Amino acid sequence: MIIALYRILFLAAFLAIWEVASNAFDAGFFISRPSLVAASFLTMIANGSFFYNLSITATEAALGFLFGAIFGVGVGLLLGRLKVLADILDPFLITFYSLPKVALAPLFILWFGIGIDMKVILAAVTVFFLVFLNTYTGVRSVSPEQIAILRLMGAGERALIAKVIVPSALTWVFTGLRLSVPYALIGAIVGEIIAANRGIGYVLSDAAAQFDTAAVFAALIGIVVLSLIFNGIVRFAERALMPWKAGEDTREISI
Amino acid sequence: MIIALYRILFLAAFLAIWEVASNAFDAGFFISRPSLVAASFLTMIANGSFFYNLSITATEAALGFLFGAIFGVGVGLLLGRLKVLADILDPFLITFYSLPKVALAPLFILWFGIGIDMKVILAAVTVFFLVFLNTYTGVRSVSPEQIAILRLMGAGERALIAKVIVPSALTWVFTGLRLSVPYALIGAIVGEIIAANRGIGYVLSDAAAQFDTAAVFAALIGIVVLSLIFNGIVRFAERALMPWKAGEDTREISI
Amino acid sequence: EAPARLTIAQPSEGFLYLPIYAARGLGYVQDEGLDVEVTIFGKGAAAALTSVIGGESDIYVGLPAVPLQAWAKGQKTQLFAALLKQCGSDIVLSAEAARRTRLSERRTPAEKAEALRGLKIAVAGAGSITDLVVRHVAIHGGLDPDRDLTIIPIGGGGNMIAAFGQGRVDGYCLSAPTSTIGVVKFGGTLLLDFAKGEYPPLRDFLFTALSARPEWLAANRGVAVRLVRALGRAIETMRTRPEAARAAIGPFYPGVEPAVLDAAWTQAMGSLPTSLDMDAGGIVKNIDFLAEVRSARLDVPVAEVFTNAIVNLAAAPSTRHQEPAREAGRKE
Amino acid sequence: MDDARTILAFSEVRKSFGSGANALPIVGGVTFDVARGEFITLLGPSGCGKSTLLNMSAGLMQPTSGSVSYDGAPVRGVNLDVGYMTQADHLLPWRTIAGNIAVPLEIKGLAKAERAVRIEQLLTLVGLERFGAHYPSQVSGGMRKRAALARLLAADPATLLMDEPFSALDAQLRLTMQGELLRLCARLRKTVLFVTHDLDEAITLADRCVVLGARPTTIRRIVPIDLPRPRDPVRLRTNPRYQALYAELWDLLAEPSTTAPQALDAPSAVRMTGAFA
Amino acid sequence: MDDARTILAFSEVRKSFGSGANALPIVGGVTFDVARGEFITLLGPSGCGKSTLLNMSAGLMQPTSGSVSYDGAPVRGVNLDVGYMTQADHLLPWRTIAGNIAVPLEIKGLAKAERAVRIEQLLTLVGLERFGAHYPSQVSGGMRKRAALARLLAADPATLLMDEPFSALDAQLRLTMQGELLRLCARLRKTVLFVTHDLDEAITLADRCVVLGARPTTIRRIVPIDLPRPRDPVRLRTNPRYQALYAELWDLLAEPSTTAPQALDAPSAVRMTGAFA
Ligand SMILES: Nc1ncnc2c1ncn2[C@@H]1O[C@H](COP(=O)(O)OP(=O)(O)OP(=O)(O)O)[C@@H](O)[C@H]1O
Ligand SMILES: Nc1ncnc2c1ncn2[C@@H]1O[C@H](COP(=O)(O)OP(=O)(O)OP(=O)(O)O)[C@@H](O)[C@H]1O
Ligand SMILES: [Mg+2]
Ligand SMILES: [Mg+2]
Repeated sequence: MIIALYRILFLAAFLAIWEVASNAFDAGFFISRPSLVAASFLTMIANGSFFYNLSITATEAALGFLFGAIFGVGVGLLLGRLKVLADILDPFLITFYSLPKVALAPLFILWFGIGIDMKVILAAVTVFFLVFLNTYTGVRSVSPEQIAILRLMGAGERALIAKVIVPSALTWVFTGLRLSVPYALIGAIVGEIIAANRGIGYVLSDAAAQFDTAAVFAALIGIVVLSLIFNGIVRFAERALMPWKAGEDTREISI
Repeated sequence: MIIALYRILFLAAFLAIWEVASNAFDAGFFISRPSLVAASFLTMIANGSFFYNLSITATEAALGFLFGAIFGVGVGLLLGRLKVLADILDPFLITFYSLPKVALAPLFILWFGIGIDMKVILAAVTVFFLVFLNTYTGVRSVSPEQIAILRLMGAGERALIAKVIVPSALTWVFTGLRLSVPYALIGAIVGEIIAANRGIGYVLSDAAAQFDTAAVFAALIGIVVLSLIFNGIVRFAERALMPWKAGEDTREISI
Repeated sequence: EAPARLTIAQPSEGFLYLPIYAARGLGYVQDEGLDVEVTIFGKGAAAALTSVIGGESDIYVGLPAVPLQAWAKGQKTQLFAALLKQCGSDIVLSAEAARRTRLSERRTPAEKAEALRGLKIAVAGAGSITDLVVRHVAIHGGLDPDRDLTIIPIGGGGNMIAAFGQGRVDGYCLSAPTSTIGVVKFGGTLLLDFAKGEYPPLRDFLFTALSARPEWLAANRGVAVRLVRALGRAIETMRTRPEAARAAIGPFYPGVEPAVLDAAWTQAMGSLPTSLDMDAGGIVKNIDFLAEVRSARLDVPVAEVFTNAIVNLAAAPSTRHQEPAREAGRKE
Repeated sequence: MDDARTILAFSEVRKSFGSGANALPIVGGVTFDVARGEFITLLGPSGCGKSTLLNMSAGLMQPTSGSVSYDGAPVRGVNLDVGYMTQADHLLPWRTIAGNIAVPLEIKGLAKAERAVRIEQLLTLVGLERFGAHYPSQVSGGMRKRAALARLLAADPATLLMDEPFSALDAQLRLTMQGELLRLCARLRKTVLFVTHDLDEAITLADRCVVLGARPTTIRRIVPIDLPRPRDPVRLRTNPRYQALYAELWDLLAEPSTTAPQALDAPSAVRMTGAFA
Repeated sequence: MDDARTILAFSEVRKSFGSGANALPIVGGVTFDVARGEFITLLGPSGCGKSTLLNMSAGLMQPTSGSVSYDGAPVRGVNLDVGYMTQADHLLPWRTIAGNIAVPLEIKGLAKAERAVRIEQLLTLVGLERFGAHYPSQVSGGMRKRAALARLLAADPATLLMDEPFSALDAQLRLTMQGELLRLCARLRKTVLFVTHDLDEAITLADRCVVLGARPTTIRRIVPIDLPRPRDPVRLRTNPRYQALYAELWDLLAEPSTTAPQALDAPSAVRMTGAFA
């Protein structure tokens, strides 16, 4: 409650400063102003273009997130368990991760076209590494004692993963997932900027090309809202999958 | 040893496949071929443009990484300790993080110009959140028992942070740092693509515009090498700051 | 009959693609039974052309120098219609820079070009059209583009205006309406008025053209012809009924003040092509242009890189759409 | 009760965990005072709330009702006058044994050289001279407990809360450590609240022994240990008064709970039948 | 030695930790055999290597020299025939107590309903009926140990390695649990290697008691416990043979190490002087 109140205060202050600054410095051309952004936003909603484009980007980002997350967790688990393989592949993964995707735009176009696949793959690639490295570190941080205990009970690799490694690395995995939510969106949007004729990234670059700053900010609102929604979903999943953390903040600790 | 051998084998296989595929599919225009890339690379080194541009990008990325890391760790510690503040700021941080920097390029130029500052800030902003969220999660994962124990010994907030929170969250912090090494570079390069007439990002987009694929890949090699060097530095720091993890992989566990 | 689908790869947005906007805005594309999808490639012409080479898009629209470079590297796409035969990227200098360089006192193109000395000029991207144009002008003025002035690739129009408005650059090079904004809103001056042919080396320069893979052209001749016919009709309307065409452009630029758009429009009217066909001269100028700014000459067979077959077919009388056919024919 | 000598006072302390219908009452009304310099041992069945009482004394938990006062004032927040050796050792895994012992010394602001001397003394005291440079994961369970003991003593608090500190030590070492502790308390007049499951230990060390019942826990009896000091742990065992006390405590603990028999932890023979199918 | 009845054989087992100049010899040559169905208790000073011997029997460590054989073959890798209740409880914090006990049952592939029944029995056996739904962080130290015991019994291994399993339990519960364990072993002929610091426990349970010396550890003596079974833990204490055994073990443990006096953990009176400055 009190938190929501502060948030609202914070938001209101931000908007007020924006509006005032925009007027004071006559910077409307560059930073627009909240009232204009709101108007532009409502127009976009009214003519349906907002939800149409947003849904496209949301689909791309969600698919990219899903694939990236699945591969990230999968490869993270695999390499976390096979340290030697991880050591061998390490420089190649860093290499792969370090390549600026923007610079590879022509290759992406060539291999994956300019349709939805390209954006999904771009988003997935971006998500992959964030999830992978966090999962990997999580798996490497699992207490070797707990693994030994389970081994002694006759646990095979599958039981180990299901009963110790995944639960123990879950905080790590979810941090990776939360880190990558915005990157899934950014990946999709970069894809749309590279080549698009629809999607919120297209709206964004189109508006920018026409110097329609209010529309740029309206599109940004869309992106942020998507991001917050995705984030909420990830948090929900996190809470559902880690019941033992429920109430941890309020629980009295005994030592 | 054996690992280095496998890495070399892996690299050799990759290069061989690249060379063969490039010939077989007559795809030199799109993917060039290792021999041409090497030639282009040597030319760049010979005429000095490689190291000149690389050093510019390296400086930008390093500064950006430094600032982003310092703020990321700082804010992560602060919010990790002040849960209420973190809850209030949470949606704003996500908002801030979710904004695609590419779309905000005009604002970046408006506020930070087109010099090195802009690239440093872009890199720092990208690094910040990755480091922040990992640090934050790390601080929140510190065992409350250990905090209570230290409290009972009369530890104030400073002693707590120095003796429990930082050492305990260090794995998290370093994962954040390793995650953000490539992003520091990518941030600097995106900055250079936005506005620059030097730096490896400039070399990259110039080469791409001329369909000089070999030069594009040569520039990418530079980026990757930088990334591997930065990564090595971070790993070194990680090992130096966590002596208790030394030999953990080879240590016999007693349970 | 379902409309034929057609995808166009367009590297950026601006008045150098004016006939495309007009043909879409006036509904001529639909009249020809085409369903055109325009994809904007925010990362430049190379990416746009790559999508055509890779078969993802059908037609590239933009500077012919880009497909020529690709041709020289073995990736053949053929130019088949001209949309702009003047340099469409303007160099805008700030009032302060114009004063400092005494631009108003300079007379010949070479003198004016020399005014770039010591200035910081923003261009779209490294190796982009605008980069090349500024380099070409600088060389014409006897300058070394890498030493005597600072050329900064800065991305799109928004970035340029932001940097220009803040005085972070002395000038920039881009097509209308970005160039017009600098003039109208920020008191800038055009270094050279390309539209009026003030710069001889780029007079009758093939600046915007359509290009596609020869196989695609062979297989989709009818579709290409219909597109060219719609574009010809649009150019005709722009010339004969400018206010109608102007009205059709408006919706593409909702964020630009009408006054600015009007000014841009007026300037653009001066550089409308009289016909969509090409000649070797326009191509050679592109090759010369590239040779001058990059110290290497493209090795391409000039006669093969373009074809007027489509334009000619579009000009021929046809049963459907009598009127556009007649108009195109008149241009012959 | 509000005697000037009283340092720690439990007054009608009740404690439940969980809330609403899930609330599980653990401590069901405990009242007793600890005098300054007194050595109290706490005995009681596993899970009856001994650690919980210590946690409340340290200010890590608040009682659900009633109050815990220290030095006249109710304990709110962390009680900085007490040192707490917890049931689990809670050593910091990123510090060596010596580094762990250094923590309270660093907090107190001792100079480096002084710290080194003190750490050396403490390591010797608990018999870990050769293991100062080992990490906690590299020493045995008993050694970890001794390191935690050394850390407690390094903090040098006025009141010691000790939760089964010697349970992981062998019999000989346990006696040595008991002797050390007794000497220390005698010299420095420390107040001690000491949880143990070992009756010998409970008698040897205590001025009074508090015997707790099963959940919801109340005090069964407070047994004053009227044996002369100084005491020799080994020789004491042949003392008839000692043996009588031992028997009394044993019976107290063995007596089935009168208040809530169903909450008794010890499984009855009936319930156990067939457990190993 | 290579008797068919031998299930676990230590032969000249030596173990050092660390390498090169830093190598610290812990176990200095231990040889003894455990017969199938035998109950062995291990006694020895803290840090002498008792847990290390269990770790080697479980295959979690390899001896530096010598060999540990199980059922005729040297132990390599994890020994799946043994169940190991470790000194620390190592419960999985993300599973409730019941969930923790379920782990070995899940691994064995028991159906859900069967599991529930078995878990219920085991919870009852260790007196945790009401705490199945609690997380390990919500129960007391002794209850955690009992949960670990229930988990060990759920796995139902042929050989049990138990490292101070009852040290955190109160005296009464300890006796109950000892009785349970004895009955279980008698019925199912389990082999047990049991580490304890409690001499009463060591005698009550064992067929033979292995007394270890200080580091580098060798066997001081293997004491056969020739008391008739079934044994009643409480009544046993008045048995004179029991008392003689107790005295023998006590003396064995108290006797100063002849091999390496400087490696003795117990602090000498001299060294301790002045530790509390
Ligand atoms: N944080 C908590 N949340 C819920 N219940 C708790 C919590 N801490 C302790 N309890 C419950 O309180 C009871 C007493 O716990 P406590 O640790 O005080 O027992 P104890 O007397 O120290 O037992 P032991 O001798 O086994 O250490 C237990 O039944 C336990 O389940
Ligand atoms: N992983 C390890 N690395 C280095 N030294 C170790 C390791 N594990 C055990 N040790 C050393 O081996 C010795 C014996 O340890 P162990 O845990 O076997 O003792 P223990 O007899 O079980 O003692 P306790 O009764 O205190 O549990 C200790 O001195 C310890 O320092
Ligand atoms: Mg306890
Ligand atoms: Mg041990």
